[in-house]
Amino acid sequence: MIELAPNHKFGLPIATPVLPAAGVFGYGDAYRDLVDYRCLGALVTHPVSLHPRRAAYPPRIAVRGEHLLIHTGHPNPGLSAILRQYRDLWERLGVPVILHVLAGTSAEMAEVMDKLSGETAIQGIELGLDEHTSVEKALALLRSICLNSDLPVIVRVPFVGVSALASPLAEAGADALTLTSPPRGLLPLSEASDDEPLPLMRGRLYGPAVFPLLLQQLSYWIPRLPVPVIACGGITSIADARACLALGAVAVQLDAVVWRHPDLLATIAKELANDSDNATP
Amino acid sequence: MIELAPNHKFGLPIATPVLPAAGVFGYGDAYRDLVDYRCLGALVTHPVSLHPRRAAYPPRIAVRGEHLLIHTGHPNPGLSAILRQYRDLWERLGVPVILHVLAGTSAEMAEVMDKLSGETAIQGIELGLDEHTSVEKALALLRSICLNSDLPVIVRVPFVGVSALASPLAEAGADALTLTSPPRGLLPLSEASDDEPLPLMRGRLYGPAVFPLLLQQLSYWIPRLPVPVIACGGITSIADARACLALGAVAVQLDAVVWRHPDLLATIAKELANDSDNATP
Amino acid sequence: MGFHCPSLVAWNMVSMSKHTTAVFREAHPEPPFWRVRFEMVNPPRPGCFLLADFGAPLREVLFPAALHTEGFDVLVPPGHPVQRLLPGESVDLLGPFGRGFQTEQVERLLLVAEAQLLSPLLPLLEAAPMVTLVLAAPTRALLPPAQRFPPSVELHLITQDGSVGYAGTLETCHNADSPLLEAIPWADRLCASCDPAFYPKLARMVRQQRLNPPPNFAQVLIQVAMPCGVGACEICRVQTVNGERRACTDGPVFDVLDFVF
Amino acid sequence: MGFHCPSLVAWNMVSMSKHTTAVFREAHPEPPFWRVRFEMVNPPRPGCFLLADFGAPLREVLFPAALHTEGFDVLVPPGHPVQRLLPGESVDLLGPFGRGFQTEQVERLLLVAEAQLLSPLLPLLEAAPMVTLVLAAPTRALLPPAQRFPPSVELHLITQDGSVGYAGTLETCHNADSPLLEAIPWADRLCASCDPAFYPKLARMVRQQRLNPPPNFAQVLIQVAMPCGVGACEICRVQTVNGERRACTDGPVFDVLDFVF
Ligand SMILES: Cc1cc2nc3c(=O)[nH]c(=O)nc-3n(C[C@H](O)[C@H](O)[C@H](O)COP(=O)(O)OP(=O)(O)OC[C@H]3O[C@@H](n4cnc5c(N)ncnc54)[C@H](O)[C@@H]3O)c2cc1C
Ligand SMILES: Cc1cc2nc3c(=O)[nH]c(=O)nc-3n(C[C@H](O)[C@H](O)[C@H](O)COP(=O)(O)OP(=O)(O)OC[C@H]3O[C@@H](n4cnc5c(N)ncnc54)[C@H](O)[C@@H]3O)c2cc1C
Ligand SMILES: Cc1cc2nc3c(=O)[nH]c(=O)nc-3n(C[C@H](O)[C@H](O)[C@H](O)COP(=O)(O)O)c2cc1C
Ligand SMILES: Cc1cc2nc3c(=O)[nH]c(=O)nc-3n(C[C@H](O)[C@H](O)[C@H](O)COP(=O)(O)O)c2cc1C
Ligand code: FES
Ligand code: FES
Repeated sequence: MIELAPNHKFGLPIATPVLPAAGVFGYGDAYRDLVDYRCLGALVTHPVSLHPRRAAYPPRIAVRGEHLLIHTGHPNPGLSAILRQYRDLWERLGVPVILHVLAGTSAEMAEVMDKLSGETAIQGIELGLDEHTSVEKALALLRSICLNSDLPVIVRVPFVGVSALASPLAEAGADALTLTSPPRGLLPLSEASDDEPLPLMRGRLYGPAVFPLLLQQLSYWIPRLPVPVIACGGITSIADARACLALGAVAVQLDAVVWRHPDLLATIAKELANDSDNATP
Repeated sequence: MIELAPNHKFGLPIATPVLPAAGVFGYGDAYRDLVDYRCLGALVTHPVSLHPRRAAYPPRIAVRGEHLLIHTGHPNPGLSAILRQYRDLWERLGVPVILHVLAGTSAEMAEVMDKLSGETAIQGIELGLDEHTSVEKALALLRSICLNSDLPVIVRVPFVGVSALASPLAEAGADALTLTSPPRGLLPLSEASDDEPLPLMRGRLYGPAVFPLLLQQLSYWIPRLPVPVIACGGITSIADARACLALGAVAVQLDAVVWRHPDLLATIAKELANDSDNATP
Repeated sequence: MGFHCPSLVAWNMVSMSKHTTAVFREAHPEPPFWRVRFEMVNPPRPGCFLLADFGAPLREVLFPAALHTEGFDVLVPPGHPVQRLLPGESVDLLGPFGRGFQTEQVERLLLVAEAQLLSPLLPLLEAAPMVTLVLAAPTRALLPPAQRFPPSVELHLITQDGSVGYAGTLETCHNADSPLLEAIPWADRLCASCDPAFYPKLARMVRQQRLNPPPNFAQVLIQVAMPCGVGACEICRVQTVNGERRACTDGPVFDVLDFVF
Repeated sequence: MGFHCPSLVAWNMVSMSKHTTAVFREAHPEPPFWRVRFEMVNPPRPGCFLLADFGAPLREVLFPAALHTEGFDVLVPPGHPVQRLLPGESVDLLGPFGRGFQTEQVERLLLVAEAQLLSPLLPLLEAAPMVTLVLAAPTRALLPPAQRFPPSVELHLITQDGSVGYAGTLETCHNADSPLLEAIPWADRLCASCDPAFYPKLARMVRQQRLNPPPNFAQVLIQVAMPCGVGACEICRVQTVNGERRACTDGPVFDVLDFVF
């Protein structure tokens, strides 16, 4: 087993170091006919907020070469509806469930944790942060979780915020960090003309070019952080996953590539299990 | 004409808004059989340092899909040798010459400016900064140029440093900013194995996926900066160039795409000239 | 940090039933498209879809344009990546996905389409004893030739410039003499493939002509980006009277009354 | 912010003489490679190169493996993107670039190559009245069949496992009976295509056998990444006794004495 939360009183052990990234895999039933969930170290859910959130206005996706710009607004029916709908499934799933939580304020976060108290279907929290979240706000959200819940907490750190946030969050009690959320990008939706303002789409950037940016961050930050790091961003092959683990990441999250190759989750999990079997004497 | 340095006493007018990025185009003779230099707004030279610099140890380039990771060490024979070899060419070139300068300290920078005094072949300086340059160091380098030279100064801002550096540099007297230097990435050179440490290559990331990251920065920063912004990063088509100008950039720099399509410099310059002719009454 | 996976062997035993392949057979021009034939064991029903991996970062949504016992056809634009396939080569597919058209026990089937979105309705051309197709395009040249359709289909054309058929658009088919308005009372099922912006208007026309249309009387296909196909990405959400729904799992065929706002 | 470009019309009039095209003719297997024929007006001389755009982010370096009056051949590995070209299709090229092999007025030409780097030397097989080729590979199966070479060429094989010819590597060819050491005194020109790490050693062998070899007696080709081909990117720099040089403009063929450190 791999321990995602070695400093936590209960811990968060996972059987394989391969997870889906929040937002690409739904809540646990979407891929039932395509992925054997037993290959997953854990289910990381779609982002969930206290209150329902509606989808962003379209377009929500643009393609640039090998890359995607995505902007959903993180729609979800709100925590209560999600728990009602998925609690039973999660109990039966056979892998730990990590709830990815969005919240604008620490009061909101406290309410979220309140609703989760006594909930046995969830084994961990992944906190999502906005791109330019300040250190103060990030710490306040983390504190609100820790005060109001016993669950281990992973924080997913925004791409541009690693320098500012990673160390303070680790020192303030985050059990693990996911590096990183996708970088934010902007693309024109059609050609520029002199008459009208250029229609633009803002979104998160996904694709293989994110991977070298991720590795750069991992190589600098893993040796400097006292907590486990989960790697996320542009991982599209077993070689990519191996490189992350070689740099010291405890696990990897696959993002948009899952939509194209759902079987990659199991393929990578199997290969890494083989590596690990060969390595242990 | 487009004015790159509207607040400078002499200015730095350019005839077309298309430039090569520092490091992709040599010093002014490399592309003589492939590019009509009159299509360029200016020549931006390969990075030049006071003392000679040697090439980085190979490998210096890696390909990941549509993207390149490059790491040259910015080799160059040093400022005096460059001036000796290219001064006459630059005088005859017919377009302004912007010298891209690297310097580790402000004393070194002062020596560079000293050697440039009275030099009529150069119309502007572009200051290169390292990825994690502090605000203090960046301002010291800029001040060293301004104190020791009359030339207009463009600062090329590192990808991760825009938030910290752009405003202070503009307020401290930079005549224009180039946004941005390429982001730094890291790639494994072969597959990870348990026995040896993973061989890695660190370098600058080039390719079309950098463009949405650039546009995001341009859209946020151009309205907030009191100086002209030159766009650089992953621009690979006329549509990309138009989008940068539509967001308010005064000019674009093309980077590694020039090696594949040197004719793109002229193609984009012509199309933008047509746009501009159609727009002016 | 070693780990063992107790269920390693068992993983392969679960049926991963939605990952499949089709064999490319042949392609021939059918202007302005190419008709491409694939062999496949369980091709999607009309209005359902497959996600095909043609090498792009997103899989491509394929709606069958014709169904055969041994496979299906799709229509693709010229220059499409299928042109690089060799006959006999297989294509990696996910699916079939989605809720398709229901046309069982229908006698009088009314099909409504904009020409460039027609292809998912083509498998329905002989799905009922009587079929009427109302087909709209900006101009005659953008309509497929009439002889492409089975002679049993009653064809009503609408062109914006009046170059053939009724002069106007689907949106302006309010007049009593418009082919769409005339056909709605006749039909016992309507299946449409149009710009979704038209569906609220279509819902009003249906309400106006049928007073209390039964559920699913008018079934409308929504073509949007569907990256995952299984309800995981939330990119395909569409607004309905019952709140947001996913095109991939709740659709892509919806009851038009879902769009009466 | 309008601007006018006074010289707009004039731009097209400058001769952009290094941007060119070649027409793909045909390809056939020549294990372990494919031989690909292009038509082109001024093909590169031996040791010079072209940069071909096959759709990747970097152009590919092409060294001619054979020269014809109307074009040239290259050897590429199986699965190379040229397999997607149709005969008659043209390929976008930059070049020819670089300083090639000089073999004018040579009587006794010695060619030295590792098998997988041989192809740029192939145009020299009949460049002199007497040609000797010393060819090294780890094992016999990695050598091209002897009958591929013109009968006039004297062939000396070296295999690491001794499966054919001299047992050893180019690096271990010190013994007086080694085919390489024997041939150096005989030759009046040596052209090599090997791993650059071998060249300092080769330089010592040449010095040892020839005492004062004339400049350019031994010419060695360096194959490194060359993104721009024109001296603009500084990625192709190699260390020589005279300081750093660019493979693309100062080479890719160098005097082996440049590597006596
Ligand atoms: C201090 C600061 C510095 C900045 N510097 C730069 C810069 O250097 N370059 C640049 O390009 N832009 C910069 N920005 C702008 C920033 O990146 C956004 O573009 C800007 O905040 C507007 O974003 P948006 O409207 O697209 O909203 P979004 O960023 O899309 O977010 C909208 C809303 O969603 C919330 N949200 C999003 N994700 C989460 C989550 N996981 N959990 C909880 N809430 C979430 C946000 O709080 C916000 O209320 C800066 C912004 C700030 C505040
Ligand atoms: C305050 C700080 C915060 C950091 N935060 C992070 C982080 O969040 N994530 C991360 O991945 N890494 C971070 N780093 C590490 C940083 O990005 C580099 O990886 C680190 O500096 C080592 O780089 P390098 O040895 O590859 O040398 P390079 O970065 O390759 O540079 C080597 C030398 O070249 C000089 N140089 C380079 N370019 C220029 C130029 N244009 N002009 C003048 N000199 C130049 C440098 O000064 C230096 O002496 C941080 C470093 C510092 C100092
Ligand atoms: C969690 C979250 C994620 C979002 N993701 C994107 C995105 O990827 N791209 C984008 O342009 N807007 C994004 N938005 C912005 C929303 O579409 C919408 O503009 C914003 O939510 C309105 O502000 P509010 O909901 O915080 O009040 C996001 C918003 C939130 C809260
Ligand atoms: C301007 C400059 C650019 C460099 N670019 C890269 C690079 O892209 N990738 C990299 O791994 N190292 C890069 N290096 C690091 C050098 O290869 C070498 O490691 C470094 O120069 C040694 O330190 P020093 O020369 O500053 O003393 C660069 C160095 C400098 C100074
Ligand atoms: S396509 Fe992903 S949720 Fe519908
Ligand atoms: S290939 Fe660019 S300098 Fe030689």
